[in-house]
Amino acid sequence: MILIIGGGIAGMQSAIEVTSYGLEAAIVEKSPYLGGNANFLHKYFPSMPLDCSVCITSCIDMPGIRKCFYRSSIFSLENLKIYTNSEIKEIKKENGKFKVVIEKLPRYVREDRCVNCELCKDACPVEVEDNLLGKRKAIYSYPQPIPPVYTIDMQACNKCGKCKEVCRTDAIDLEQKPEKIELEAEAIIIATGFEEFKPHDMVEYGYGTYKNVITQLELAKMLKQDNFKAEKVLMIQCVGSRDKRFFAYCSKICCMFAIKHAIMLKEKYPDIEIYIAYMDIRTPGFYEYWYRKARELGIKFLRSRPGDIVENNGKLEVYFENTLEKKVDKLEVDYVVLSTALIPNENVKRLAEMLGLELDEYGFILSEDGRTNVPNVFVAGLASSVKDVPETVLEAVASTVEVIK
Amino acid sequence: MKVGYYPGCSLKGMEDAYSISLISSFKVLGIELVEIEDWNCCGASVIPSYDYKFANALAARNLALAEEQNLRTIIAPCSECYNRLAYINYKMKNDAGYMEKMNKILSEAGLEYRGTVEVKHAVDFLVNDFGIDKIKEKVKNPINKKIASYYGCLFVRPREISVESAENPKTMDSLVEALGGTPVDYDGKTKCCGASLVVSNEKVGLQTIKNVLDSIKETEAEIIVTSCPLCHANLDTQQLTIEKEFKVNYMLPVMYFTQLLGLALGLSEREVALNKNLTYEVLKV
Amino acid sequence: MSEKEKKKNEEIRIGFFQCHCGVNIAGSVDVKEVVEYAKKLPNVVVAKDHMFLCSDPGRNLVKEAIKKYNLNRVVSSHCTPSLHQETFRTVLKEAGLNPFFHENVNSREHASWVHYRDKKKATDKVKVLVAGGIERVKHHKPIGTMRLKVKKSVLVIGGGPAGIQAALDLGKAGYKVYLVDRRPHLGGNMARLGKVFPTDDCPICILGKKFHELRQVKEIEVITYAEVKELSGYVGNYKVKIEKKPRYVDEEKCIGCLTCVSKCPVRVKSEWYEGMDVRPAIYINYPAQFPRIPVRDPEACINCGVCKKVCPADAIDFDQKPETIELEVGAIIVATGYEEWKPYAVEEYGYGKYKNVITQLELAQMLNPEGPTHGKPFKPSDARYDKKKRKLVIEGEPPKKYVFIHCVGSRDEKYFSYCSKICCMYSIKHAKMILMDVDPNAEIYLCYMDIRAFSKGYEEYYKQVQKLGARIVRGKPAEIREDPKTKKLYVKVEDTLLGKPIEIEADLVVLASTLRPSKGTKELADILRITTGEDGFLRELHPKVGPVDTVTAGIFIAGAASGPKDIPESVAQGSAAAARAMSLLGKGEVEIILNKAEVNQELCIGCGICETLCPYGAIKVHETHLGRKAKVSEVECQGCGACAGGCPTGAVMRRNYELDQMFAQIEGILRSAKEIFKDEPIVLAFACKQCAYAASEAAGTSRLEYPPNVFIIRIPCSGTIDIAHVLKAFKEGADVVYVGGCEPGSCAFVDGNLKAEKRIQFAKRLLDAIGIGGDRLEIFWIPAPESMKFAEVAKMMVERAKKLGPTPLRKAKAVKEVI
Amino acid sequence: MIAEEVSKISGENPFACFQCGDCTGSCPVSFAMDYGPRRMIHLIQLNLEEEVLKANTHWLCASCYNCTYRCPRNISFTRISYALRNISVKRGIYPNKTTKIFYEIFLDHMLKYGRFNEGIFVREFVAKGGKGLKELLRDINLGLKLWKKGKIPKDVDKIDKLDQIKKIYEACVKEEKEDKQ
Repeated sequence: MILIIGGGIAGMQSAIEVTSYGLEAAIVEKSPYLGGNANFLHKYFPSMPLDCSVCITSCIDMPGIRKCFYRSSIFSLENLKIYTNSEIKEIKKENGKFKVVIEKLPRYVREDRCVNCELCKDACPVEVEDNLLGKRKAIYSYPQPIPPVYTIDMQACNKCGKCKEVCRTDAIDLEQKPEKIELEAEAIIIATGFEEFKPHDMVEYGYGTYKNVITQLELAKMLKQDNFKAEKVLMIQCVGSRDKRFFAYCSKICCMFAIKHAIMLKEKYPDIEIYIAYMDIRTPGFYEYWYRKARELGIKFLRSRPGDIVENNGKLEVYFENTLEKKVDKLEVDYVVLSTALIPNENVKRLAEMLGLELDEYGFILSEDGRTNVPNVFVAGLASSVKDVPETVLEAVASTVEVIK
Repeated sequence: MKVGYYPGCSLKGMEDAYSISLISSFKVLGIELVEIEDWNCCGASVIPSYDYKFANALAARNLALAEEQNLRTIIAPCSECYNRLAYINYKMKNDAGYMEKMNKILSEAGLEYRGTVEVKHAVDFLVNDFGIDKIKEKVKNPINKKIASYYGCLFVRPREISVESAENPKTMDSLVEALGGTPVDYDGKTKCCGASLVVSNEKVGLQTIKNVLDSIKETEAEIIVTSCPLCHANLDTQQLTIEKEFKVNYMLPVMYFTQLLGLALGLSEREVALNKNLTYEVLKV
Repeated sequence: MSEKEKKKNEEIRIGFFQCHCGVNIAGSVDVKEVVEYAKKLPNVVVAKDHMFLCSDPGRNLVKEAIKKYNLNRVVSSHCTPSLHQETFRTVLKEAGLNPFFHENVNSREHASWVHYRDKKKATDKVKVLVAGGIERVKHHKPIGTMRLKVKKSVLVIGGGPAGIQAALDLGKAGYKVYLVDRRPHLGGNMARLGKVFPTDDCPICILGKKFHELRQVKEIEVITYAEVKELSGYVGNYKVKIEKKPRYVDEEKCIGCLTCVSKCPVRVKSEWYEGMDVRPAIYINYPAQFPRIPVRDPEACINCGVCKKVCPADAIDFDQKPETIELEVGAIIVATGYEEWKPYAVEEYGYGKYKNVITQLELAQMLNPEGPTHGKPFKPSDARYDKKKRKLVIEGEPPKKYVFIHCVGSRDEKYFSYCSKICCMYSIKHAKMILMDVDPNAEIYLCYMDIRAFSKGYEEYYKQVQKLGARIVRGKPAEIREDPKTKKLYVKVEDTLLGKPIEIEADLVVLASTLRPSKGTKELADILRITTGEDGFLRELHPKVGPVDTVTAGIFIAGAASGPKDIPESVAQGSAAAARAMSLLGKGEVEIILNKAEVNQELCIGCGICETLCPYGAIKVHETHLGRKAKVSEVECQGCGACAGGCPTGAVMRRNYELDQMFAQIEGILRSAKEIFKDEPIVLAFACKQCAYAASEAAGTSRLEYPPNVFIIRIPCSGTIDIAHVLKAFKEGADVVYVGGCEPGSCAFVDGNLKAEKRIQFAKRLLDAIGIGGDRLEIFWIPAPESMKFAEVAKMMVERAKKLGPTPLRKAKAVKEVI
Repeated sequence: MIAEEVSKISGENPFACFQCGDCTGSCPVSFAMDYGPRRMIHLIQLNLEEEVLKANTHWLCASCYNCTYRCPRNISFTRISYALRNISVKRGIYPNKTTKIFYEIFLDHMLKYGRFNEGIFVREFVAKGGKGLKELLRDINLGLKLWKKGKIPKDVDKIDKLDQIKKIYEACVKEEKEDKQ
């Protein structure tokens, strides 16, 4: 049995690969649904035209052809168990095997009964703001969710029982309790993915202070919900990355990230003015075509690292040196989007302690060809370094070789 | 052999030495030049600066006339004319939308261009179409001198109309070699002569010409050959001004490649209007 | 209806099941009315509805009904087939029926979700779709599966880091591996480097370790100096012909003493060292080479016979001939790598004209400790071949001032518009090597446009070279001038941060030239029937979901053959390709569902059109005793149906999308639509399931409304479309017909969409000619995520139908057979 | 928007430029320019119309196409220069009096003769004050030489179908107006 920690793209791809050899596998995902950050990224480079973010895994009859999670085969893989809403509590090594205790938190909806019919959602009277999904009810699910069932957010729920009334499959179970599950794994694949650095500490950009200073991931979310309106936008690259004060490494995919968003905005609103402040545009290989396209569409690139942002009458004033003009300048924009550093998931540290994994100075897992310093513990995806989706998929496939060895 | 001919204003004006030598030397080679009837100015660099579209339409008119007069190939000896005509010809042939746009304007004057004409520079025609070997056969007085071929810009650039590399052109050198001369290699071969800057911004213009002359001077060449009236005027006519302005001494005789060709083919200096060059006297020294 | 057909129809017993999907369907569709409507249709034995058909009770309902009513056909009406078609096919299978006797009507994404404001219209639409489905299912035929034995052996082409990794992974897992390289040895370009970034490891040491492993694994057979010439067969069972070039040294006998090499009197330029050194006529390329067997260059050889004389093993054989090796393998991994472009074309830099302008790979040879000067750079203008010593001697001072130029040929529309990805890093690496190992006082200028140091540890590496004192100039140099006497070079560049042109003096100018797919990549791609992109590199199936797969099943790509890559990425790709090959071959057999093309031998006239249409070479015309007939290789066929759409006699068909099945569905839909929608315009759409149909599903999920009188038929690829389908639709009374396909370049079946476009253009002219009007037919590119576009197109086509009015055919009392 | 105006006239997309500076390094007259071609394009990208039109860059461009030939993004600054001059001329902006006189005479010849008459030009140029006294005195010597060599033509060279030129000109002017509306 192979335990896969994290149900994002790397985890899902690993699961598909591992099970294709007839091995047993289990995914443990801490959020209620699979997909990881992919659920919120809206659209993906590098395929042209952009793929939708949920089109990312394979299907049964034609492996390799683009398919949605929605139409995914992952749920029907016989050798795969999926534990969502679950956390790793304990890992012990015994006789060359890993004894793992996971805690499955209550969803308050029975996965075996819910048919994702939406009746409960319509009945629920509580509405809350979710920082990733926007407005949602206390009983909610993701778009095209895996598993295709609802979840109750108990912190928001007022226990009115309306959902229970309307549910025709009797799936609501408000009394559900956390469940302890014990697993025995021969190998572990860590696919915990990344988080976006929130630059509260970079006072000069006023993130957290000014409402319209946002991060790329926040922009992606707004684009997905289609509620982004602006006339002038400035994107700032390398916020927190390539910066000795925070993270000295280059986050690799933020240039493409920003260019992708800029192109999407420009194609949707041709009159929008978009500036990208950069030090070096890093669009290696065939990504260069995207850079060219962005330039040709009239997105303006400023070689600069803005120094200061001030809010004035609802507009943001950005002070910067245009290094190609050797001139200090000021720009007034509606939104500033920060391409912040991508950093390892917070859970990595805890896992590392449990397993005795070596981490690098930034908290990424040290690895070689997907192997870590601990035998039979492997890593896939952004847990070891920043990667784009193709590389993540590639690594997930490649590390299977190590696993089955 | 008959071939269409677009002389351009300069060859009809100050630089008639070029057209005289062109016609006479081509005659020796058995090439008859048929002038496009009622051709108009190509617009040079001034009309495009004034109104880009009008300038392009002017060039297109000449192409339409050539087509109407059944001239399949036309030779433009002036690099500026060649550049304007060849580029518009290229653009119209390769961009159907542009062809339509231009024809809409031409139709106001009762003209149409369908894209059947080929525009060639005189050097290109001579070397690549007529053939170096045929010229070699007819050389009577080999010019045994070190000769710097000056190509200028507009014959080799932009890429769309150039028949050879702009960084390392060869056609004129191969012609020089065929006529018995020794071609010299230098950096300024395709550096700009300053074009009409001498008129619009004299200071910069003269500096640019000087750069070219300096780089030729280094090679110890004895003669400069040119293939464009503007280059010629700048290097020849302005050489004296520069010598005065910058207190330098070049003493570099400049002649058209057609003049060199004519001399090699056995024509007299008068037949190729050599005395019309301002640096003619230098040659005598 | 003939007696025979009648009888056949009577035997057909259809069960119809309508799902409520909670309120998702029942909320805006009167399910009871639909059930009543279905009950009245011919051959329907039973019609029922259920709250959640996909749930266990729902599935049981179907299963029991099949048994109870002795059903032999099932139509279920619920969500889109992409979601639950498989579910109900499985139900049929469990109930003992062939799964393909099922038809899925999409009453959610195509009706209840998009017409939720108008319950009547939504119900009407479902009825029409149900009529189509019931008519269609009558013509369904059983489709079987096929099990295919596969060979547990793999051919790996290319012995660089990617190929070696793939071979080792496979070999260690017990697969037979043939590792083929066209060079006389393995190692690829990696073996030519002195160090690799960002760890500054020694590549020869890494390779040495790998070579050792290669020798240990018995399953790996290394075939060097050989090229793939021919391929036949199909996934799991490929037959490959390989030509082994004569080495003139017997590989079995040679003991690798290299006496022949040291005694050979000839010296010619060494290709391996990029002309930076000389080699004998019988030579090895590098000391640690594997296999350590020399090769004789017959063109350079003066046939003096010294080598023969000195060879202690009698291994030299001047009469060796090319040899053809035939292999049988289950899968192939292509790892042919890259080569450096020689930038003669960028004339302003004078490469080839000025001796001291070299490329980074050439500099790498100078910096290679194993190389000609043991890691000491020199000015090529100082190098001279000494006839006596029979080697290259360097006279003069080593270079002091270097200018490195990035992006030579790459990121340049005139040459190659892609970025070569790793040149920034190896330029930095070389600068670092010079400053650390050769001369800390060297002046090195890096002229760049963007420094692309993006992967783990790269940015830090860049910082190191800055600290070492390399001078970083942002600007693309315009031209280089050489002083003919001193051979010094002058590089003119605008320092864009300074805002003015400067001139830098240099002893050596090093160009970071473009990386190109290695020579022969295109030819190999043609042999293997895989595709290359515009840029000449091999094309992966999909950058995200199939980064090492190709359009041909069982053939994988790895490493820089599919685009510039650094070594870690190449190695990862090698592993990934090995993993993909193993998961394909691991079970020893593959099961193939035969929903593919088939040829009716009676109808086939052997015209061969299908053969030209198939992007996979899966259909071929053979000579048979009945004359020339086409035949489908079911294992190679991918089921796109492009052949069927183009067959003039209807002999070729795509199973489950056969002409009578499609006709029945068209007829069913339109007959019912004319009856129910009466005078309203009727629009029929054929949607490719990869894109346009997926877009229609997305439109459903997003509740995008469009007029209800658009009826969508799902096809495997827009290339499946047949002009007959279109004509049939018009004949049955459609006012407007359109086809939705994938955008050019993104067709899952290479170019089915373009084939469809051609057919539609032709059909438009045909319609013009017969008086129906080409305006009534269109083709659109509707990518999967573009639900908005889907809705928009639907609206537009209904508007057009309104504008054009009913077709003449619809008004006509009797329609002449047009087909 | 200056960028769009330029793009419309020249057919070039200034936004495609990624600021490598190859053009400026290649330009034979960049030494005398306010901004090199690269910075000029950058200013156009940033839509700084005033600064763009104030610069002497496009007036100094000798239209040698060296930048065009080498540009990695296939942009022609030469054609952009032409476009900038077009825009300037329409707004009555000239770098100096000489250029203005030069252009006006040239256009006049175009419409009056269909060709450019150098002999008449020299006369008109001097008469309109195209040359200062100092240069004039210096050039008298040169003029005499040219005259002696028979290089100054006396005849007027004129085409037959002048109306065609006029009609073409009017068509261009008309289109321009329509475009504006």
